[in-house]
Amino acid sequence: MNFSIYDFTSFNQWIDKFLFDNLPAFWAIVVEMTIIGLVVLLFYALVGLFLVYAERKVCAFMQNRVGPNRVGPYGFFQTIADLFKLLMKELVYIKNADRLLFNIAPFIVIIASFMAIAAIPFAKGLHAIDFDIGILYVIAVSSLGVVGILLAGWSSNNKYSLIGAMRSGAQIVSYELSVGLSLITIIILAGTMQFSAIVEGQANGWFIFKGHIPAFIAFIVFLISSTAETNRGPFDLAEAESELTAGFHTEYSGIKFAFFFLAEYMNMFIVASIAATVFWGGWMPFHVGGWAGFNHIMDFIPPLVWYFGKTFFIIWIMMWIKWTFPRLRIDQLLTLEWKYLLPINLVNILIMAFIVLMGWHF
Amino acid sequence: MKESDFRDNETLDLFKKSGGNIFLTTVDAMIDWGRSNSIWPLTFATSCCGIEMMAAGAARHDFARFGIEVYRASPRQADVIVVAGTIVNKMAPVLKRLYDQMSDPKYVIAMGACAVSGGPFFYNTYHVIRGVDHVIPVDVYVPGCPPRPEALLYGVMQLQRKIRLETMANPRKTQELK
Amino acid sequence: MNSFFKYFTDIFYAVKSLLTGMKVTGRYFFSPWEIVTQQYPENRKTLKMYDRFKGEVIMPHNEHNEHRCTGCGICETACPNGSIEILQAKIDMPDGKKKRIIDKHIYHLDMCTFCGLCIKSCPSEAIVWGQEFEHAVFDRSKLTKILNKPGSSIIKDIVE
Amino acid sequence: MKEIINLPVKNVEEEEYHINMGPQHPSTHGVLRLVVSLQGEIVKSLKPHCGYIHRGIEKMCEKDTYPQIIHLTDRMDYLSAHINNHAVCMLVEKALEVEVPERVTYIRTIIDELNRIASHQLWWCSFGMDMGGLTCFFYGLRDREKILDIFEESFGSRLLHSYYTPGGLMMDIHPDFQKNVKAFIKYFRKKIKDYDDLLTGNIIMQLRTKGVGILTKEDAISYGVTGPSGRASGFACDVRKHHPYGVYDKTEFKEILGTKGDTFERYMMRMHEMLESMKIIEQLIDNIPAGDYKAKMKAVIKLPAGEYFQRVEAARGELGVYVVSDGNKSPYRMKFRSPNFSNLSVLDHISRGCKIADLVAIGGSLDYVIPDIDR
Repeated sequence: MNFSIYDFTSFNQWIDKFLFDNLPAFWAIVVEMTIIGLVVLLFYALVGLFLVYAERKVCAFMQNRVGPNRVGPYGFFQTIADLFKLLMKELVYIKNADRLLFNIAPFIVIIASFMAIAAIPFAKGLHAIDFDIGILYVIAVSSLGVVGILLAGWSSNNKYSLIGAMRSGAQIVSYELSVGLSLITIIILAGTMQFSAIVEGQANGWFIFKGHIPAFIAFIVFLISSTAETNRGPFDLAEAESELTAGFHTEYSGIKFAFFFLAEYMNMFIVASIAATVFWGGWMPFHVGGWAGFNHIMDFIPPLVWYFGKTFFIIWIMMWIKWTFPRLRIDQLLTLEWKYLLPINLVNILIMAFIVLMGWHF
Repeated sequence: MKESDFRDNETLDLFKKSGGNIFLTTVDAMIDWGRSNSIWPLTFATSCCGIEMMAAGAARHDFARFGIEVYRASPRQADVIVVAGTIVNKMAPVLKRLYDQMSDPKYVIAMGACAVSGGPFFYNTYHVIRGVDHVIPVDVYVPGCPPRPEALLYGVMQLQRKIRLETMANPRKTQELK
Repeated sequence: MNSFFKYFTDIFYAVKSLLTGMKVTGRYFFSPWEIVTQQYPENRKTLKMYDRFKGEVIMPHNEHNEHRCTGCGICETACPNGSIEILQAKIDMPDGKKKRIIDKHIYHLDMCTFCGLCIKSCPSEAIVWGQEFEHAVFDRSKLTKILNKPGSSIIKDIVE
Repeated sequence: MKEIINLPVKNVEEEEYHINMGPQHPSTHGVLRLVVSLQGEIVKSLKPHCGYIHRGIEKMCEKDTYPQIIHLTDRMDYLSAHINNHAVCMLVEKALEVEVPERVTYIRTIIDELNRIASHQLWWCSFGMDMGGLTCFFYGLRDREKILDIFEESFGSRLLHSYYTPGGLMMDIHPDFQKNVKAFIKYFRKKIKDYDDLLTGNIIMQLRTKGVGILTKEDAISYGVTGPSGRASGFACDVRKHHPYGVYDKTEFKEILGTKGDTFERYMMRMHEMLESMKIIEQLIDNIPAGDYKAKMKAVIKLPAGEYFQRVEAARGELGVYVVSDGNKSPYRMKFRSPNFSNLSVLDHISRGCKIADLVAIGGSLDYVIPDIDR
């Protein structure tokens, strides 16, 4: 076995071979799937908990205060305490709620974000599945979450929840368009929808630099519209605290509420990692053409560090945006999408196509 | 802060004794640790004390250090209701309803003279509840008019001490005693 | 054409205003020395209230367990919300007369609004402001206090 | 089957539904209940329900002596506690024809203005929070703590001070008062730029507030909307200018009037007012005359029989105190004309046809304090 932190392909193949050698084919696949499922689940929980903690600390520093610091060093175990509490909290059943939909909704939301992780390459060879239509899959899966939100709002038998869910529906359906179009800009440049191929294509320069200004505009549009798609501030109309108390999850308590809470942060992680993969080269180190020595030093930094560094930087930008801006109104939200982001995006695709056609990109 | 530095250790000892032969297991200790370190308050303020509650959450005093900054507007997700301000007869049913809507385990801090006893409105008025404990069970009383944010933080620490006495077998024993 | 330019200038000014806002929060994020938080339970040793801080009403006693309260009841009438109750007792003086003295100076901390009228009206300066603010208790009856310590007596030279 | 077909078809466009905003709702700043009838997101009409914090303060005043009333007026509009107290104190002094020392009037004016700044800072942070910008909340309260420090050093408490008494002050100001106030003004002039950068100039905030909740001058006058909200509509209603009290007649300050009367204008009024208040303080702070901190008053204050009225400019508008005395030590009837009550009454009028989010913004810009409405 030839294992290195720079290439996980051989490691995965070794496990695969080991299982198939020792078990019948059916059971080997079952065991493989179970292992992957468990690993993704663990990863999901850890990243979710860390992001909640990070958000609290980041917003605290932006607001001139220190944030949680009494549970563990620098309050690091704060979210674990929250988790224990939410696990043990009573689940309230609403009398006139639609029981089935009310109970299913949080799971739909969390499964939607769960499925999207599968396609994301964390390092070379480290991904659950490498579709050749990876981007399409992620866009399709991430928009499933809105079904859960709509169900949650509808089934709660609460007017605030309903308004929040309807807002969220309008919001996500329209911003889906911008997310897709801004990714298409890069697909034109990359010529593929496969995540691994997109990352390989950035070996000699990230797309955000390769694609001139259109790629940068696409990145900004993607950042805005994906923030809106994850229901985060300043687009958090679905749970607008000052207007709708807690929006679509007003009636949820305990662990079901925690699912919504966690799904929000995981969605943030997913869109940030897509942005990092598509625009910033994923796990690919920072290379400058012609500087062999510099590139060589950069290669020493493991891909996982590059990947998480980029992802968390983009998450930090999203937090920065959230903790600075006031919330938009629903009509302004739609105006922003249909009057600004969409036309800009369409023109942007044209320019990008022109650049690629003329071979002007690096 | 040492245990002996706190006030009213006698009542706490009484709670401990009422537990009888139930001992805190490891699971209990873990759950209590979680509960006591993540007390999410409900955004509920009726009058002046609400401003000091806001000040306690703001940059100078920073509630968040205790992990309490997650102010939930929905009672379903809140753990503690800080009754900050006067409760009048018209408001009392609403308060009771809010308390009922909260999911267990739930705690109550009566903040300020009005919530503790009616305060300045104890005599001579016709419309004020004389102490919020006539409506809902109160865990910790924080007197003051309004109490300083530090006093509220102290009240929260008292509540944390109380939560740490809970067991799985008898989770609400500290309130049933009254 | 004019509206076409307006479209782009709008975007430009919008982005500029958003970046101005982000500059503020970003600056505070990278300047942790501007954090103003006081870490309350950790700084208890150094935390000092201002001299005039109104924490609670206390009755200072000297080393012989003597106070200055005559039990006149002026503070009781001055109090706007009845937080002070004076219970008087009668004792026999050596010259055969009966004299009223203070039995219990009951102070309801749970009702006090810290307006200061009692302290201002006290003719013999028997009660003053205490600096304590950590009053939170589990039992409301603990907040009703008797200010004169058991067995205390009045300082001799106080005249009503 | 026939009957079903003949049923009148309900017009979906006309269908309204009602939601209760409050009594416990984050944007009503307390326990106000607004019954809002909505059509989709559009507010068709709303009914404010008061009384969730009615404590009977006016009735209680009839039992209390005049010095005792002070601590109740503190608790009406707790954000402009000093200014409320000022009204009662001036009323008693006027009725008894007591001349208060000049030092007292200077100190009272400075503290009133400090209180106004503190109130507007709190308004700014809660307005930012209503708009969804949570960071505003922390910046506003951070700067407010500086004022509270000054207050606490001199008067011993942070929010409700009961510092004024009929005829003067409870005690003299702290020796460091002037120094600290000057330091605060220097500090706050720097920090108020953050407010502008973070919220005022922000495009989202401007889009959400400009042209929303327009209150015309005529409506402002007929509804009796005073204070910054009234002045935003062009209603010149500053009591400090038109019926000067304290030492306002000796100071230079502008009464800023708006023209549009929308939410943004109301927002700007308060931002300007903070600057004007700082100007007033700067003019007065070095000129506090030496002297006694209270006038000679009788031990028991009895107002001669008659009716008395005094108005002041509280942080939210014109506060009027009306007393009918029958010559006893407590008033026969006491009535407060509270600014928030009139300001709230206009909410239904100006928020019809706007969205829920606008309703929250309008409510934030009217800046009501519920205990002052219900008393």
